[in-house]
Amino acid sequence: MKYYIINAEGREVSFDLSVLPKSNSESFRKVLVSQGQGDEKEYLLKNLAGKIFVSEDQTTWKKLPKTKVAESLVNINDAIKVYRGYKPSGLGQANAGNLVTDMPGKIVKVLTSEGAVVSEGDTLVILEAMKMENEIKSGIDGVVKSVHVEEGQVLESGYLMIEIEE
Amino acid sequence: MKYYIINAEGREVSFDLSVLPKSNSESFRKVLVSQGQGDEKEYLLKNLAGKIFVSEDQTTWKKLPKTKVAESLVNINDAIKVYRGYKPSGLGQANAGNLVTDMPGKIVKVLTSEGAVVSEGDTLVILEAMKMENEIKSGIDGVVKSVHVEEGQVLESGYLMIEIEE
Amino acid sequence: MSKRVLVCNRGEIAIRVAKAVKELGHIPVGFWTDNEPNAPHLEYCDIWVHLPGSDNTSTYLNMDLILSKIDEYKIEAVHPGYGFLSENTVFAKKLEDKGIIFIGPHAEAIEKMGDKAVSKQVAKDAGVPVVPGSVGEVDSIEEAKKIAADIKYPVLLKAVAGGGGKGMRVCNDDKELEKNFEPVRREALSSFGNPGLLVEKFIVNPHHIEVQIIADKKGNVFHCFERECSVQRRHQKIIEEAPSPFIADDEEVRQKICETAVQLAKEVSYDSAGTVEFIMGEDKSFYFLEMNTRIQVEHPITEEITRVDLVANMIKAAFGEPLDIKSQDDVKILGHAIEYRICAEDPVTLLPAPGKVESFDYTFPQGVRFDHCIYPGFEVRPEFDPMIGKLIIVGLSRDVALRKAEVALHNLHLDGIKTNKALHEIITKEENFVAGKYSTHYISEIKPVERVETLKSDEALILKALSMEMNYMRDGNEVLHY
Amino acid sequence: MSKRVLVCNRGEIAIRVAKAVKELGHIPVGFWTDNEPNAPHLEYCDIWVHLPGSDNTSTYLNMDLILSKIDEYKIEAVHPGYGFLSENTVFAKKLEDKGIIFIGPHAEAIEKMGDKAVSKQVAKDAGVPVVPGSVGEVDSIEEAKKIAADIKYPVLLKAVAGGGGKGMRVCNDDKELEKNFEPVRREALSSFGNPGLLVEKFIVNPHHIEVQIIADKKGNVFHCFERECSVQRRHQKIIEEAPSPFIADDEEVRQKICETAVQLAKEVSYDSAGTVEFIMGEDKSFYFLEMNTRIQVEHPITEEITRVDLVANMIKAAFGEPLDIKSQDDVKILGHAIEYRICAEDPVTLLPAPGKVESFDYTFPQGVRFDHCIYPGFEVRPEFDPMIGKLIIVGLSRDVALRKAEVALHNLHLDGIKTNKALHEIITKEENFVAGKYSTHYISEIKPVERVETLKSDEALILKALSMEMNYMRDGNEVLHY
Repeated sequence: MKYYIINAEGREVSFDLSVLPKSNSESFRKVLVSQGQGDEKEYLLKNLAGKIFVSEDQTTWKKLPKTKVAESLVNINDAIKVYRGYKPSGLGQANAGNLVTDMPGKIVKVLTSEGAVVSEGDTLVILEAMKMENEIKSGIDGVVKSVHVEEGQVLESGYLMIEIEE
Repeated sequence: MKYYIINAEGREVSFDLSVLPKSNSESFRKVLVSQGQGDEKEYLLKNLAGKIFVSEDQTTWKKLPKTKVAESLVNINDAIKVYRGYKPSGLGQANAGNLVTDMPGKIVKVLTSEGAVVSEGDTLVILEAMKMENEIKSGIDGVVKSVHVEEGQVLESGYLMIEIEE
Repeated sequence: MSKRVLVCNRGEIAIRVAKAVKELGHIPVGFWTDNEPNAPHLEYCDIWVHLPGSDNTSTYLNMDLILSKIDEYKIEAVHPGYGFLSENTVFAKKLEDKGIIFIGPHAEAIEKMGDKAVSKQVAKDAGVPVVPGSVGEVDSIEEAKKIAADIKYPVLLKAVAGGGGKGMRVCNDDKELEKNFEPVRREALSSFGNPGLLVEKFIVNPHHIEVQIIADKKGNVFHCFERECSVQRRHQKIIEEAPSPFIADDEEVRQKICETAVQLAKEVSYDSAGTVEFIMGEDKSFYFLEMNTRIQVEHPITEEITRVDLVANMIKAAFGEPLDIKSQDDVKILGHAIEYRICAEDPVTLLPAPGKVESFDYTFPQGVRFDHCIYPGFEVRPEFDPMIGKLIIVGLSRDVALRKAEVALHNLHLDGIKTNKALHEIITKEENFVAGKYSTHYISEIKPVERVETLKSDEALILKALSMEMNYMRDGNEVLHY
Repeated sequence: MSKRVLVCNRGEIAIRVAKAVKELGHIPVGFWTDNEPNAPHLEYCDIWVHLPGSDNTSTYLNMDLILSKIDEYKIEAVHPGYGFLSENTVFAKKLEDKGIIFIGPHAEAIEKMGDKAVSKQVAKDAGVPVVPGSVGEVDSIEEAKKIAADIKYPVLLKAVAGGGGKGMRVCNDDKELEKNFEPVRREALSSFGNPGLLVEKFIVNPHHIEVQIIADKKGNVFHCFERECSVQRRHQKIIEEAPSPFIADDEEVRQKICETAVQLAKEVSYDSAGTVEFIMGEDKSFYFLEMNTRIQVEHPITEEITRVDLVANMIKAAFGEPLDIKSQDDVKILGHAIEYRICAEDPVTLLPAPGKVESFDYTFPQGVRFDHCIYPGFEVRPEFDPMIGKLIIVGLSRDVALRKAEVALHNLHLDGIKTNKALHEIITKEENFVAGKYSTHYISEIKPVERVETLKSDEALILKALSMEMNYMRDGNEVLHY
């Protein structure tokens, strides 16, 4: 799972995060984090009583703040955007031409395709979330540059579904 | 959403539960419960500070125990099985011929179809859960009576995927 | 038999009051407003009543609306908490007229003591020393200047109906008095629905010491000793402790100030929980400041050192039931308690900082009580008080309490909003505070927070991501999808 | 400077100890075992050490393995909690030899007092009245019968190394003595790793009253007054209170029993927290029963009425630091505390009932402390003590405490496992308990729980389903899917 983190000052950290399969004998998860070749680090993560703990040596553990907010983490004086999986263009400021999920959901229908000419207000995607079908409309007139979703796909928040160029 | 509840003594309660769309002005969810024609009742449900409250008159509220266990609810001296959506044959005792999800997941592949002759140990479904692909195998030799899942489908626990007849 | 008791407030105090209502076998009724549909105090209430509107004037300060709800929902008693309508005589009277029990003192006591101008006169008549200043309300800047000239600058300009530091300003000369007069009037009006102002002598390097009173309807008036509330910023208390480290073991002064408070309360046949506030000079001479005719934010530290449940007893008093205390001898001090007000504010600018709590967690040592209204997802709204929690630490001695406080503060984690936690941590280690040597000017004397360590390293960011990843795994393990 | 302190236990006491270790600025080290990889006490520990194995004999009772881990992880001090190795002289000695601090009394004190046979002799020598019975260990049924014949039936058969009611049985005649001898031996061996047994006179309608001791290495020995532990079932305490409603305001007896305890502790130059247990007849005459040379399950009620942090002071004593208490006068009683042991047991059969906690929630009144190790998903294992939490209620008086207790118990919700909550609720309303009139036979006298209301109505089932539905909605709102 590729991660992109952009903080308020626009500084970007990107890394690869892979959760290793859990063997029954282990009560924790092993996670590999790579910020580029050679630079790979293993973390051990454990969920204990609904709280999350991290360790590098399986002995010394510290609790991680359990953030419940999906697409954005806000520190005491530092706002951060986190994207999982697909790296959106426009980074932090997903604009009217970038259709980003603002809640987790499942793609019911994709009503457009790359190259299609769309105008503001056109429904391009139907996203099922909270048991309701939400029509995701284009914010601008333009041409569909790319479609990153397919029907049946389950998405997290902050996931860029469609990019439109004016 | 159809519900089937079978308690330890085998007594079964089944009802239709439909969550009405939430209007922005409301901070709670309206749920209709029907145990058969005429007998319909509206409940109001509210999630407050991660706890769940129920009301019938929007004034008097009481807290519901927040059960985290998906397919089975165990009361202080009463074991209950709950099925959502699809009613499995075999009710409580799903047997080796009934492939029931024991964890939530997403169908990656369906490797069989109705009428197919299968033998014990054949992998019939690949279910992705916990980021791992799980091979769901037949527990008996027999003929596939019905397939209730399709690829890409996201399932809860206790969901009957495939029924096999000996 | 159980009564419907309206908890006419929100936030942590509404939770505290609802707990007491339930403890006494009654039915807590709570309000929710459009700007706070998920008000956490509802969890402790059996009946939820909607107050339409998103600003306090149209909700928690909207007397007529509240009175109509009281009729509609057959409320039998009302606890006002603090702030809002807690010291509003009109409200108390209207309830009295309806035959509804107001959980507070009788209206006349509020009128006399809740009103600073009148209470000062009552104190004078009772022979209780008071700070020189205006006898009644000051209606014009001219009058204010005349009084200031009499009692000499610096003077304190404050709202008649005020309390908790809101609607207060120190003025060192006519110019400052002119500059502040109108703003304070406006603040008084918006915060308390009453623009009346007072002018009084401002005492240098004072201690704010207050005495807790609990009284019933049969003429029993008891004190629960004093609280030291001198750690203030802009006249807003931020740390309180009991007993006072300034009075320390001077039992003579302790007895004198506590008995003075009881005497004053008896003067108005006080019949509920209340607080008599004094200003104490460095020679331990004290002047009556005002009386708060309501439960106070800092009541828990008194509860912790005396074990007297003030809120429960306040309710029992209102219902004409006997108090848990039978005689003054039942009230003893054991241990030392400190309260830290946890406020959503910018640690650098020190201004209120609304926001949404994204993560909330703590691991406290034994001996910590946390009265709060926080949960992950809780929204701190600009319309409401930024004070969202009170961390109360109690130990056998002040040293023990400080030992526990340091660890408790360190292990309180609030993410998503800015808080004054760092300020509390600095104060808890600051030598003068540790020595118990501070006046109300303490905060302006010690170094404020300059910068709070921020989420800088890549590692820190990665760990955040790991935390999220783990969340998905956990929830994914429990959740059913549609 | 901070030391690595091994919390050599699990469950609620491991959490309590780890809190104290952190409070004092040290580093808590915790164990986890294969049968409890998600041990909740780890949350309070900075260092987690794996003890392979799934039964206590190969883990928490495995001295050699634990000693090797102590070396491997450079542990500097060990707190044993209660049970397991907490009163094992060999363990204490081995630590002493390694130069590792054992947070408990010096080995000789454990040997003398931890061993019931020897302690009885020590008491006799010190002029402390004791219950007639065997002077030393009873190795054979013949010897047991001989002693029984001397002191007359009924007699009590109990484990030398025992405590907390485990390994105890009343025998009314030779036949019962024969029947019980071997089983109790086995229980003693499996529970405490020591098969030694004692035989003593069984006193009718007794009160179990114990005195809390806290002492340092400089010869200071203080008492923190008494606890009434007469609400027992099968010699297992289930409700304790402090002070004793039986001693009540008989200060003479209170002083006498407390001073006797101090005298005995001084006899063995006791230097830690410990408890001297007495059996008190209805004429308030008392006999020394045994001394527990460890922290006890019920220590919180003493902490709540005296504000003395027993666990923290126990650690300070072991480190040779001064106690929070400077003189006996620093220890005073304020208020009344009651502890309810929340156990995973069948409310009807009263047998331990392991299981998985599926939902856990509470809304307590002010004045409640809950020491527990419960979380949704927590598994109560048959290998471990079914006691999973201690609900501690404190109020200004016993009446106030009972008022709060009733509401607290009612609002404690544990689903998925069977608990003794219903039993506690019945007792809290039972007239003799309310009146404070009960002996150790109380439980066998009152009506036990016959049936606990079960999830019957369709509506109840439907509400469960609604709760689930709502969970999915909520989590669906937060969770990201893969």
